[in-house]
Amino acid sequence: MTAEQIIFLLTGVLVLGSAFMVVTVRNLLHAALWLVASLFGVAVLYAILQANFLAVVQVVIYIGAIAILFIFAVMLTRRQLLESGRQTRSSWWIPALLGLLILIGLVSLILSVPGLDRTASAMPVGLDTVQALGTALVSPDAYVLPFEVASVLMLAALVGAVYVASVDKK
Amino acid sequence: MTFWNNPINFIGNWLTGVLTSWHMPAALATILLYIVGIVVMIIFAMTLDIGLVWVERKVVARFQDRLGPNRIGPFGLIQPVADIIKMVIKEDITPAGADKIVYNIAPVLAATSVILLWAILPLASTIYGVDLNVGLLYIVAAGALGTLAIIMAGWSSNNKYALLGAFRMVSNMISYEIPMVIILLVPTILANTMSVKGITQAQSGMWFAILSPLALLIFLISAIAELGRSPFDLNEAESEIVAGFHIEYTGMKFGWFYAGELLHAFTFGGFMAIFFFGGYGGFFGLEKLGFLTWLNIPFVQALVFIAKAMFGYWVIMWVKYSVPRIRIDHMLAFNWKFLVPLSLVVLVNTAVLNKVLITLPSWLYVLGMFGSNILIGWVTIEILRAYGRKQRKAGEKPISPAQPQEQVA
Amino acid sequence: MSIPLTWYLILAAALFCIGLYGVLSRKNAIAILLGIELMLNAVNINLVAFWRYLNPAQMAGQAFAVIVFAVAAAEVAVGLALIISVYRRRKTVVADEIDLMKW
Amino acid sequence: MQNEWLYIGLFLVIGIIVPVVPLVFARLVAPRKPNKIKQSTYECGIETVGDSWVQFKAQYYIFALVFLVFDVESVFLFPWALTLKQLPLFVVLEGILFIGILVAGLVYAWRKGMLEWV
Repeated sequence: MTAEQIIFLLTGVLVLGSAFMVVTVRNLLHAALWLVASLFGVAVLYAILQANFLAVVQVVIYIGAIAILFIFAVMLTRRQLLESGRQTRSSWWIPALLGLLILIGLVSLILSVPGLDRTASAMPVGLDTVQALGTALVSPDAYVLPFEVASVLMLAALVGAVYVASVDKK
Repeated sequence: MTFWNNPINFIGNWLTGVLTSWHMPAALATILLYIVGIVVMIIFAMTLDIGLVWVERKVVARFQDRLGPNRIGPFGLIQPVADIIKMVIKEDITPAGADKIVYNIAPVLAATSVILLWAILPLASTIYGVDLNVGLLYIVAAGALGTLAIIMAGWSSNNKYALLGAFRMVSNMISYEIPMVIILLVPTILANTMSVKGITQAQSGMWFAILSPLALLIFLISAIAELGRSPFDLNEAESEIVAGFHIEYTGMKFGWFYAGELLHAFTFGGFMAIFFFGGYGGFFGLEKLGFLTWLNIPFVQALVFIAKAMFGYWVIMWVKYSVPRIRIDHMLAFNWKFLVPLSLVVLVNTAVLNKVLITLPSWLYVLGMFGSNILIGWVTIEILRAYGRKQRKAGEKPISPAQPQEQVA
Repeated sequence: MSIPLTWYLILAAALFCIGLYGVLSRKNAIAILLGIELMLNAVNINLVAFWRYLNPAQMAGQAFAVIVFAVAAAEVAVGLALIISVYRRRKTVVADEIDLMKW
Repeated sequence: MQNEWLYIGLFLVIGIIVPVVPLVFARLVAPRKPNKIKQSTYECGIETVGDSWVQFKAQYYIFALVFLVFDVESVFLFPWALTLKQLPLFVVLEGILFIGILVAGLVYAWRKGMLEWV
């Protein structure tokens, strides 16, 4: 077992363990903080995969913005939080069973497809992935349309969210 | 290669030689070398931090016409050491009802988020931790961890002032992060790289402060806001919410928030030097002259860098101790209605002009970039002046006593 | 690069299933959104892993991961805005009690 | 794995250890005599009224929301900024279109009065 595999396994334990805490802890603020830990682990995975830009963006967007938004929302709706009753449905075992079944199905599917146990080839020398990503995102024969549509999507999200969340002026 | 022109490699090669002669595997030797380098870097940062406590107290004393610490050691130089001893041996109080784990993680995270910045800070052309090709975003990412630390501290203290302070601080930090990120695009465009070292090298002939003075100004303002320093220090407004998010922290835990803030301020001074004043270099080509080649020695470069960073830090202190605190509505309005649109204009201006003017002779290019910035600044001031005139005119209207004025909050 | 691709895929599958469990079992609407974030991240791990293991010079995987970031951000912004709006009117964040659309 | 990320990972680990060490040391040498008064919530000496969950303005959330959208968009501009030098002028125009859509959102929020602190 190489050092890289050990780091991967540790990160995997961090990601999955934190994710498990996210869906099980009672205190919602703790759930949000566990989400941060889990997403940080995903950023480490991106770093191992040499996707530098995505690793950093994962921290900037998920931890710096989305997690903060979650924490704000938890605090604004906190009364519910104080009721320390059950946070899960009474029939929680059905989704648990469903999740387990899907997991077993997916894993057996992954293991049955030939060629997926490959290891990665070395990165092409001299490839600046950030620059290549930028080129892919702006060249017309690549992903310029999704890029601009993402902008429109964000505009729609902003308009919609601001409209919905705006304080009623009575 | 000698010790003087590449100290890190020199020591690294020597240490690797020693370690491999002890039959240590090469990979382990590399990791050990990294750890040694990191420890040296962090110890340097921490020593600097202790020095900054003294600098901050001395400078604020001069601004306020006092002497500052002057009893312990010559010029009070030992004062920060005494401060640290005091903080360590103080009783550490955890408030009742605090969320203990989150409460204890927060100060560590706050300090770590600042220390992490030093991983990519190039002190000289050969003295730096790592040259990341996404360096600029790495800075923003480390800032995100700092934001999280503040909200954790405020929430876990079980104190309404702490929570309010944290909310103010976080809304302050996230708001001013937008002009900061947008303006970081300007050095990216000008240097055509996101690596911090690459940006430094791109300024060997011309500082970006001259190519885009407005970007420098916006960066300075948003850096001050990001630090939560006056005039954006609503988070600790003593008269309203006592001390902000770290009100319940005592002893060394408070010490880390304080030390983290000082080191953060200095580090932002350093980043200002890197993005706009050429970092460790930027001598306008003077270093190529025969009698000035000593400017290329790494230790001289490191001194130059620290001097520039200290200048940035001093400007931040100057603002802090001269400008009064502003109101939260003013603060947010200033950001969203002024800084964000202005930074977008500067960004578009840089993107277009850098593309159009790059073919011209270099003096025309510099003149065009500088001139366009001055023009934008002038237009902005004119708009503000017209707006102010309108406001004043609206305010001058005589108030008839019959009409009850609406409550002005 | 000594990690087999299957490891990433299994990790992503497990993350997805944990997220799914969270979405289906939680009562609180905000917690449901937390589960959706986990599921979106599982998808992103797969995208980036395939980018790295198939052809790193072809940026499709990363480009789509970027789009997923945007979608996740939009989803969180609107979703949380809806929850807060509902909370303000009905004083609840329990998903089952939010039945305005029920006829 | 690249060595630079290994370096940053080690930096993170040591960067966590360094702040923890003085805290552990303080735990060993500092006195610990907690009592009820000492541990009570500090509000300048006045007894605390109510719990610490005071009502927040929803306005904080609106600003966080606008921030989220702008943060995501401006981060996406970084890959674009790196391509300007290599690619022709219309790439700049694409970026300006992207920024223009962003500005439309800002203008909407502004006109809607969402940027006011009411």
